[in-house]
Amino acid sequence: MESPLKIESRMEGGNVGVLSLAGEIDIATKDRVREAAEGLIAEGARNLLVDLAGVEYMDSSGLGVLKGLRSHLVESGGQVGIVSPRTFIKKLFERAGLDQVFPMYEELGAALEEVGK
Amino acid sequence: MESPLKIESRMEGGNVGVLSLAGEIDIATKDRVREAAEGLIAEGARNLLVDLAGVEYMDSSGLGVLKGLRSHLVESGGQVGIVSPRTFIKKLFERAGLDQVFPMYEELGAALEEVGK
Amino acid sequence: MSAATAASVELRIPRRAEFVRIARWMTTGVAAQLGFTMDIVKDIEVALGEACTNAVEHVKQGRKNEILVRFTMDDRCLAIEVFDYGPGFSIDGDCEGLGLMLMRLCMDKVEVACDAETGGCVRLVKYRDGS
Amino acid sequence: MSAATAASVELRIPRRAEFVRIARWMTTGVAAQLGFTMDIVKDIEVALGEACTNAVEHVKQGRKNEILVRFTMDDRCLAIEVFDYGPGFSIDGDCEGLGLMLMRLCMDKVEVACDAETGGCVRLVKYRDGS
Ligand SMILES: Nc1ncnc2c1ncn2[C@@H]1O[C@H](COP(=O)(O)OP(=O)(O)O)[C@@H](O)[C@H]1O
Ligand SMILES: Nc1ncnc2c1ncn2[C@@H]1O[C@H](COP(=O)(O)OP(=O)(O)O)[C@@H](O)[C@H]1O
Repeated sequence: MESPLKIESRMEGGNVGVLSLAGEIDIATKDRVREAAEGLIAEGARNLLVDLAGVEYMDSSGLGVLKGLRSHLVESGGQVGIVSPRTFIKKLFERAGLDQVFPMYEELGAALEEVGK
Repeated sequence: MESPLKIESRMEGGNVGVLSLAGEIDIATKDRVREAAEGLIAEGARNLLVDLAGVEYMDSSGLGVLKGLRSHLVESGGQVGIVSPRTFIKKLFERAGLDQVFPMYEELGAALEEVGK
Repeated sequence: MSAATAASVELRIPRRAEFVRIARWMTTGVAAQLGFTMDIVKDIEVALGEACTNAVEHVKQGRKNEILVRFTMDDRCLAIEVFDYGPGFSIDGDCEGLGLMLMRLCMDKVEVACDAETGGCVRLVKYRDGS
Repeated sequence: MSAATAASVELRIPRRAEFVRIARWMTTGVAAQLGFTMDIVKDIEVALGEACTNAVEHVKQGRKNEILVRFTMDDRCLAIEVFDYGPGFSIDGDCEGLGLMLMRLCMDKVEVACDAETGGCVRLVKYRDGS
């Protein structure tokens, strides 16, 4: 079965977890996003970068997971950064009033430089 | 509304009508194919080349129209040639036992050379 | 679809997370067919997704374990009703979360109703002139 | 979709040419979701398209002016029933045309039935192991 969501996760520079997502984040796939992120946090990630370049659909289910992860990381001085969101996803964050809450990056290189500091 | 079928028609070299189709040929769009072809025949086309390069879907509705046009043209020594069919469309012609009935061409240039003779 | 003819299409899916996607898929097909721009098709998809997600998340028991989605289209608008066969709910400012907020931002009109047979119903309307 | 759970999805469309496309669209979504290869998804789409096309072409009057498409899926197969609310028909070798022939070539099993309430019914089955 072609899965509606592909997830790649890896650590960068010791404490940055990078989650690259492609496909659809909705009620059926959101738990896999949360679990992959929690895996990275368990491996020592204090910051998360979520690369949404390949994400064609997301709704409040996805936003909810990202908000939960952010609350958790912010407590210990970390953050969840959003990388390469498509126009549609940017609009979703704006509509939800979350575009100022999550740092947004145009591309992963710049995000890693900023967050890895 | 984005139409499910785009049709371009033109005459080449006096008596060859070329129909370039893109999208879906089904029960809802087949009459437009027939009408466009009849327009070319009215303009003097004795042979038709139907370019299916952009056609993603076709079923017995489309085959029926092509068969009807072919019967008509064959009477006066003409033909209906099928150009650039995708694998899926080739299989459809084979399954319907029509792959030997309609001349098939890989690309339009070769088809025009052959038919325009 | 000729502009003057009204028509309705109905879809029934199990009230389960993995079927919400099927309803969204269907919705983009219907909306695209009506000629909405891709941006608006996406908005309609999000609104429908939120309504179905709520049905899956908030209805624990219902008369039927399914969701009925009814699309009604005429030359004026596309209306989508999502019936969840659950206990129903009402909207008041206090309990409105992200889901209903997004529905409202994505659609021209959002109404919530409830009846004994079909349970909670969210009605989502988009006008075809883009207003 | 977990392999062990059976589920059914239903779609109702007006019995009109321009809605056959919506039913095909839906079908590709359901079939792709079940993990059929793209070639097989296309075959299933063609078979369903032929069945709906016949309902539009051959049913002039019916109990309802709609087509009901029911998808039933389990770990073994996808079965699609197309009910047309028309007079019904039977298959005998003589009257079989291109439509039924393509359905047979595209699917693993094709059955025709008929009942007073739902009219003619074509049942299309595709096994999930690719057999
Ligand atoms: N289909 C439904 N059945 C029962 N209650 C619902 C339904 N949809 C929404 N609700 C109620 O309305 C509230 C607000 O919904 P929503 O704005 O989508 O936010 P969320 O689902 O994130 O809580 C929900 O928390 C729930 O109590
Ligand atoms: N849904 C239907 N209702 C009534 N008759 C039908 C239906 N589907 C098929 N038939 C009958 O079966 C015949 C064979 O159908 P088919 O193989 O699809 O070929 P075609 O539709 O091209 O004639 C049709 O000509 C028609 O008489």
